[in-house]
Amino acid sequence: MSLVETSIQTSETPLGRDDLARMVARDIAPGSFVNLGIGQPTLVSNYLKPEQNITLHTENGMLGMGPVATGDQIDGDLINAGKIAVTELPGASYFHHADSFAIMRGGHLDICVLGAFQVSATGDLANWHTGAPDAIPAVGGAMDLATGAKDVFVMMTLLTREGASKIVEACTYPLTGLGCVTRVYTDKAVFLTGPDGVRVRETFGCTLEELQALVPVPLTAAPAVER
Amino acid sequence: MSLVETSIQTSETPLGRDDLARMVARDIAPGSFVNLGIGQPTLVSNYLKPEQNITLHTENGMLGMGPVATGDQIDGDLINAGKIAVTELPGASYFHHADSFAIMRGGHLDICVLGAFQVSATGDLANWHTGAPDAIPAVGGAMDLATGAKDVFVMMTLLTREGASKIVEACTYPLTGLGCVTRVYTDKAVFLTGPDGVRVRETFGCTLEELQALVPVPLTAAPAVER
Amino acid sequence: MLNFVDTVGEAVAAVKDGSTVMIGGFGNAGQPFELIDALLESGATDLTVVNNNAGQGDQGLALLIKEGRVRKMICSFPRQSDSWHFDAKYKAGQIELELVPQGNLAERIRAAGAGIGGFFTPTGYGTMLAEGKETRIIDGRGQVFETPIHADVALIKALKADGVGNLIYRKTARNFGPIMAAAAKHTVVQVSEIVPTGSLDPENIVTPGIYVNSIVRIDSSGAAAAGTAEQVA
Amino acid sequence: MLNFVDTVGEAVAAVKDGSTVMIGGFGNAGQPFELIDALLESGATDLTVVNNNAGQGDQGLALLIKEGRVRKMICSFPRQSDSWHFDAKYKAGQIELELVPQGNLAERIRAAGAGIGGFFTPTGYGTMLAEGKETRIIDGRGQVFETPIHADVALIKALKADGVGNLIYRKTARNFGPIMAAAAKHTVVQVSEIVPTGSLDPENIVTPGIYVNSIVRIDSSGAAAAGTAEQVA
Repeated sequence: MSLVETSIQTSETPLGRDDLARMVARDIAPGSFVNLGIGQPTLVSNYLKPEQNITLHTENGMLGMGPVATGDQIDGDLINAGKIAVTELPGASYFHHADSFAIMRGGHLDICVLGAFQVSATGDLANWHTGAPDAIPAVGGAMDLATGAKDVFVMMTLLTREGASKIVEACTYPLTGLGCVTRVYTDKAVFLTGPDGVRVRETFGCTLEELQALVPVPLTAAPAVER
Repeated sequence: MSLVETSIQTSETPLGRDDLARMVARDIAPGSFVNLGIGQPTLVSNYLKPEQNITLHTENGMLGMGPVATGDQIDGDLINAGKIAVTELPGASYFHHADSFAIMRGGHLDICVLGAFQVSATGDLANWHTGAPDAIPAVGGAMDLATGAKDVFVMMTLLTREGASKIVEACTYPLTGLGCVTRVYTDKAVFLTGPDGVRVRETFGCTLEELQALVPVPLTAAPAVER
Repeated sequence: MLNFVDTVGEAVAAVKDGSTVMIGGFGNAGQPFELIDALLESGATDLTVVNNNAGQGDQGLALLIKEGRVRKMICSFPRQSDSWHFDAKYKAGQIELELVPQGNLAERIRAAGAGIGGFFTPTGYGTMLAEGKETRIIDGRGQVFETPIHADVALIKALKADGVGNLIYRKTARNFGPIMAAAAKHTVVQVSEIVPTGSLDPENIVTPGIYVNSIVRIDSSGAAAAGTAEQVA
Repeated sequence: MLNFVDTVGEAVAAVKDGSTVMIGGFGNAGQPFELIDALLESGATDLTVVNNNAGQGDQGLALLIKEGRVRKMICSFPRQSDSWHFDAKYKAGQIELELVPQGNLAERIRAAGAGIGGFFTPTGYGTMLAEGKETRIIDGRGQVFETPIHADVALIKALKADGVGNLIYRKTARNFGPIMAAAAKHTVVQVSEIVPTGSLDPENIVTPGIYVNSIVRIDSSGAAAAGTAEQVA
């Protein structure tokens, strides 16, 4: 197997969560409608710039969500999907749950950013259930977001605490959606996933060869145009 | 065949359109939500009394429709399903077409009143298409009303111009809905239709025997409790 | 037929043993806390409850579950840091769980109100939540057949009602209220204010009064506030 | 991406030969007359048009049909006292008609916007409009399988837009506008007024800007009014 280009290392060290969030924010096209999942993806909102003109959707019934509320801004009737008090920006709108999920399921969101346990080489996503027999399953809106958004970005560490790759040939955890992930942002690299296999856009603190040693699926350098 | 009770003639003469509309209006239970079809059923609104507290629905997106607009009241943005300018009563609401038909199709209207070409002994309705091969078909909301309302009342003359009964064993015109009609108001009698066959609530200007001679399905007098 | 009632007890009297009850709210926003408390008080049991979650902490729905009144939960996210009463009942095998992706939950409730017999959706296709369900490929996408969720009674919270039962909501507290109101045979609403008919703009009504059966006003202290409806209706 | 355009010609440029075009309105209420006139002017042909009716008199959609631009109509009520252009084309076999019960039309348009692959409805069961369609009995009722209606472009009319494309409508002119906006890949709206972002109450937005692509203001004389969007957006 030839990895071809190895000049795609763009950082001397792995990226921290905030650096990764900043990168995701930078990569979102101006004017996009975006849903940020609970947890690490929420950090992205800290790095969106006003001139990007991004509109945030929250599945509990709002477009035009603003930053987390503080002090007197806190209003129990204005929360995000993580049940955190948030604020409303000019141009916001409210709607009921079926209308809100119609926005997601009808393919109207440009991007959703989600956390994950595993992503497969063909973009299958596992992010809702460990599959442990005694675990209480809870899915929320994960399957709707994974299935409905035009692009699904995943943010996660590349390796589990035990050192196993979360990019896998086939997910062993219960699936959230099939072939839905288009891009995976990790501390060690950005991966583009899809029917053509896994391409690496850039690496952080490792070469493509070193990355390949960690990931059990064939990697290729993405063509320059996709970087 | 025994017709049993013949003492159900309540008028010496057949009823005119306005008398019939007055009777339908009187029969609508207080507090009902009602849709009045285009044509003869629209007359019913002239005889609804304020104390009945009836709310009228129009399928083009409104509850709380008031009387036909006159003079300065006429507003091109406020029309009924017959495209006639109407008015708005206190407590009215507007909604889009899918929400409006959800009211009808979800079984939330108590009564709709429709015209008909034919009604079968089991309550099948034919009211949208003559079936003539060169006719341009047009259905509008007829099938949704027939299928969705809790009770479907039909208003029509009993006989065609050629003297044929419009209450039939089985409809020969294309159907609007199966087994949906619960009551038929005609100039000569009020019929209750359903799985038990056709029962006659009252007759106008004829006896039950005379009515039976006109109608090709077995008639029985409705039990007093249903009159 | 619409009724304005004076107490939350009267409001929830429509819930019987064995009823399916939809309860509005997402997190605390839009949760009809006072109606849930009245339901607990009423003693109704063997309930199927439809809610996005399965109760939190030691209040409301969590207490209904703790007291063994809930036979089955239909929800999207039962597991929360403080959902200990549900967790205990579930692990003990004393409560049934139908886990539904949140968008399917919303769309299935909407389908019930709109008279839809069932629908195909890509959500959940190829996952364990579609196991045993009918599937088909439509326009190249795998889709799952989902059925409407009807209820006997819905308990929801709105901001204001007028004299004919039209409702408006507040911010993200709207969430499941409008679709549950349409999906239930009998809809009970707690509101902060009852205003005269005609004072809400017809353009801005979110739930038309046709979907509402009982209204009770809860004042800001949480107590049912009697005697207002007649004056304004 | 949202654009405020100065002319109705720019607004309808998204319609290409062969496009499926949804046109809002029920009777004259909510009909985007100026956009339809611009579509006629554009010369786009071989269109599939989705509208409740099939044109009236000698204006708008009726003229599009008369000029042979419409290959197929999807509508519920083509036959009207003054639908002579449709009538003539239909009797000459020069236009295809898909006749859809009005509630199915609305629900199929809504399904397209909401990502539903198809649904079962009792409407039309046992009638000639269900011939050839899949049916099944659900909860004892015969039901018919209906599929979503997608469109390339929607042309609709609203009362006001703000700078991010949020729309409000007026009275029964709302009708098909909100569901068509969601069902089309590209939604074009003519409005009477463009107002500053933030001046519409978020509780009262009927169509969120996510569904809107092009907005043109038509002043009360019917002419496109240029140069307002930048000042307020």
